[in-house]
Amino acid sequence: MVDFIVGHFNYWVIITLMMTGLYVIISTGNLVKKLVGLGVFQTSVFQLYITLSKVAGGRPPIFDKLPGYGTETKYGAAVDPLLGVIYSNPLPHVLILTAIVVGVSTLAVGLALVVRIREAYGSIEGDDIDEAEYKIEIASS
Amino acid sequence: MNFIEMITNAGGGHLLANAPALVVAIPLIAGAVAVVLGHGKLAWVWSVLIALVTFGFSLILLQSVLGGETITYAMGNWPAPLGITYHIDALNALLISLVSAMALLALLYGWPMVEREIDPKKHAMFFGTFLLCVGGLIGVAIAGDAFNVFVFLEVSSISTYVLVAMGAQKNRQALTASFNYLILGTIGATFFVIGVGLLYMATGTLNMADISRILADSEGNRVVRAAFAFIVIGLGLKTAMFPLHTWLPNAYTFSPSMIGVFLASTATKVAFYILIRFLFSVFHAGASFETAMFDFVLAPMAMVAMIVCSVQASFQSDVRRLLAYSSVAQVGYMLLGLSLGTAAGLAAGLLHMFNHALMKGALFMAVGLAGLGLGITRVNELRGLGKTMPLVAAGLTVAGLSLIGVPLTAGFISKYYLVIAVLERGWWWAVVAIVVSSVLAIFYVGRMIEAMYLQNPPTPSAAHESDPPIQVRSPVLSMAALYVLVIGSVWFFFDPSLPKGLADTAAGLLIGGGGL
Amino acid sequence: MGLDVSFDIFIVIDLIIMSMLLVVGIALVRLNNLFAVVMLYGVYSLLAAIWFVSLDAVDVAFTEAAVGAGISTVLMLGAMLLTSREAKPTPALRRWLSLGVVGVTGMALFYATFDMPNFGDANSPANSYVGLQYMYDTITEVGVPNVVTAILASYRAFDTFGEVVVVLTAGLGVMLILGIGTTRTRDGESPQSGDETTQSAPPVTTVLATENHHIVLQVVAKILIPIIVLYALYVQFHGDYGPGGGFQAGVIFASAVILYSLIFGMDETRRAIPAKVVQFGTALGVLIFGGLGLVTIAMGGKFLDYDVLTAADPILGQHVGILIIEVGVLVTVASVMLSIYYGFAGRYRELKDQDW
Amino acid sequence: MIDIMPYLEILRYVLAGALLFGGAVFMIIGAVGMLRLPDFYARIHAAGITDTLATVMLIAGMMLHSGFTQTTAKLALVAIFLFLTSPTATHAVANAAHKAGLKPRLGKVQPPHPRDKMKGAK
Repeated sequence: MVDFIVGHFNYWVIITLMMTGLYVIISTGNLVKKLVGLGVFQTSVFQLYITLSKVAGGRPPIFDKLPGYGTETKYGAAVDPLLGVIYSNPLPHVLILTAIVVGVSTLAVGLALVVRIREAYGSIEGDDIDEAEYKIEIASS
Repeated sequence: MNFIEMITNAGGGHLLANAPALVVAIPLIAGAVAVVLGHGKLAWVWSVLIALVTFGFSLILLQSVLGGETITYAMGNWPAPLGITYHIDALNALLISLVSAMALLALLYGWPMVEREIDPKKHAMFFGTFLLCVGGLIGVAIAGDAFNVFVFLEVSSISTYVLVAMGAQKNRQALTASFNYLILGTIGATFFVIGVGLLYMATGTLNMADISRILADSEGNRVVRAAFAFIVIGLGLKTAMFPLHTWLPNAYTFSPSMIGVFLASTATKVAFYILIRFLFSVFHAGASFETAMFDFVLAPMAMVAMIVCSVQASFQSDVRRLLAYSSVAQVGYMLLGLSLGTAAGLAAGLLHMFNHALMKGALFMAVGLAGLGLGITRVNELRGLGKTMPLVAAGLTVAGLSLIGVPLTAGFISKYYLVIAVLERGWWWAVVAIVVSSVLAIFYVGRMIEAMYLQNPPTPSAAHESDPPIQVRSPVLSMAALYVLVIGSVWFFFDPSLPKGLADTAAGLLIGGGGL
Repeated sequence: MGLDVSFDIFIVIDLIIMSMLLVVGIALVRLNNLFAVVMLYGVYSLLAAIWFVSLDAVDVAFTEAAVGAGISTVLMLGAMLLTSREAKPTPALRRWLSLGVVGVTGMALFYATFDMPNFGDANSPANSYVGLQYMYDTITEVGVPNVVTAILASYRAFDTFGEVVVVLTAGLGVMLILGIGTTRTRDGESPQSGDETTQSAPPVTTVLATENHHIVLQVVAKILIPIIVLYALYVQFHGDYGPGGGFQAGVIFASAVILYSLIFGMDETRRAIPAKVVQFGTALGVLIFGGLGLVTIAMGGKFLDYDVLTAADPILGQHVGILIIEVGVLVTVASVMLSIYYGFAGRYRELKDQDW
Repeated sequence: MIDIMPYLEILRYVLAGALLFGGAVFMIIGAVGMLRLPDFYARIHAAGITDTLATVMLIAGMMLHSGFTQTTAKLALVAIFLFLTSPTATHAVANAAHKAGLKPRLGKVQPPHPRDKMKGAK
């Protein structure tokens, strides 16, 4: 039981964090805060991947010394042949590196849009913007 | 290696063998080149050229999978689970050709619109972004690796947000439309990433074929089910599945005309394709959990979309928004086909996807041309278009009839097959939904046709004296692009063998054994 | 499977950081002052980065610190300065609706956790299949000690290509939406004080630079900026052997230029690195990366198959290939970060004291 | 002759521990100061402790702990970098506050904050 709780605690916290981010995105009408929520949401997803990649007693997946290549030997578990060390799983790290970059790209475009929206409407509150558009719609028809 | 050898290598079958990589890489690299070019018209010519080359490569791919073969291409020559692979079969070869053909047509169509709607200083970057979007969409359609799908989904999505926002010069609402699209699209993409992460957690691999193989061996557990739900919702957002479609109407309405054409005929289709790929190839449609999801979630939602969004379309005053709501309704038809879970249903859904791309592309083109010539944005402003712009009005009418599903148009064929597939499953109530939705389509398309042919053109008022109201310029290339699609919408009624054959082959592959 | 002692201590650290993340996350929901929200986002990212280090994901931590706590926070602050300071509180109805949506989503994930592997499990499918295979194969096939770099730049290089294209798209997007290299004041904004200054207000950075208050900053910056650039190059070329690579180096390089611009003014910066060069750079990186792919095809391999680059020694080919694409990543990332900065900075009106 | 090396080694670890502990204590003092001190300019002093003294002690402790390795060299570089940047950052913050017209709290009676005043008016 304790093993189960300790082994799954991270997931529960990460899920809570994800939902915090999602809640901010959905609930707030402020466009900048929405983007902050998006950032938190995405960062928590990154955490889900990274927590997955951890191996107990592991080290970062970087070899200290590069053994001579070209040998045919295959090693047992993920152990450095020279040092006998366990390494964590590198694949999720790579995926998340990519995802972080994608996240910041989205954020940059989103913020640029926010700046333009503020220039066009004088507000960054979703409700105010909807109201302004609604007034125009009523006036034109 | 000497130079001559390189040329011969590059010129021969080697180039064709690398077509899967090139069909994605060429638009992406060319997008960067377009930015460097700087000059607007030059960038346009370059983009047309690239779209042509891309279309050529996609035809090569289509040619080689016509018989039901599949091609697997290993990026960087790394074998499957380690490296990223591309996977091409009848299903996505059709889609790749569709995207590249629509890119070409949209570009041919779009120059006069872009010239008018976009700041000349931004033309080069605009076309660059457009090419990146094309590359991203093809990249999604061709990928055989779950995470690679995400990366290219984001390439296409981010460029789409930007392209939609470029409509701001016309109407500031493009900005909010783009922002809402960005928020919902990113939530969708993030849900998809969560799903992929859960799949990776359960299987330890990202290669779609490999995931499929491992899932087939093991009993699905709770992680896999959650992954399924997240992927369906994430891709549902991108496909504009019914309650998740709220970003679509504004994004289509306020984007620049050329972008509206391209998005309406490709973006949701690619998302729909990848949804099918995940539902049928990666997960296995036979599992009881999935069947329940199909019967009790997807099918009802599809029918609600078909009816509710058709009603909404009927009440729109803006032509493009009307078409956008109709698009959500049409996505409902495709999802209905998918949710049947049978080969016939899937084939009908795919066929409808193809036909809908043709007719919706044509409709948006016609509306864009009317907007260019006469500044039309509303349905009641269409009055008398049959006299002022007869060719555009004719194109609009034919495509509109195809949207209703009138015989002699391609829209009839796909609806016919859909009804047959639905009856095979015994879902008579779904037939009712199809009929109701089609009647509603008669209503909203009828409004446009009635305005165009039965009402008189507005007499030029004093305010518009300076504009030439009758002798509107209709750019030749744009008209040609429109008529390619219009003729296509009729042609595929008489000879639906190409899309029908591919859809059948694809459906057979998917239902048969995963198809990866 | 028993856990060893070091892992127990590690779990304690993990619990502490996780609780801190939770506190920050909840504070984010409750606050409506945007300045506080943005700063807390920076804190959140930094905490996440620390947590990533404790989970052996050093490359990810590096990037998260540079991007999440660095660039993202700066961009948000910039956007906030151009917009407003306070968010409206959420109406109750929307709060409950959102809570419902979030609750359902959370339950779906929570339900899935019962079949998830234990934290740190070496035998979970994720850690024992493909991920493990990379650890075996990297030595003989790529020959780069940093396995993350090997996967990023060789095994999954096409993902990285897509990533660079995403960055380019973002750069193009900001340039298209905000423009680049133009300084303009906000129109339609009622100037509350000093009507004469708003007409031709120089960017805020110029205003700062002309004040002699900044002599300390200028002296220190002159010492630091070369060091920062040097460090960027170290991160770039040491990426094979330790955490780092083109992306992190690009961000660091861009931050050096941004620091320069903050202290010496936007005009000086534009003179040093003109907007045209930045725009060209955004495309150049993708051209280098994609060009290498086309070259490998021309040399008879597949797209981004570095083995063919040098006929005799595939490992050498891998090294050359990784080196070249990392340069491509560096160029595009640095240029795009700068173009985004130029785009935002070009929009600044003069900052008044009451704005702070 | 007594072999002094083992004792030096022990001393090294003891010193390192002491430095690390001292650094941690100063960190906490700084943090408490940030929370408890009355106004901005006073708080900067507390922040200054965490920025300079505490950090330098921590780094020195870590340098001693890691011995004569590459890590020590890197830590030394970090220390130099912090030595330059921390005071500058504090200076910049104080300068910005000064320029923004923030007045230090001098007497016992604090004038109401403009924001609170507005709240009272409503």
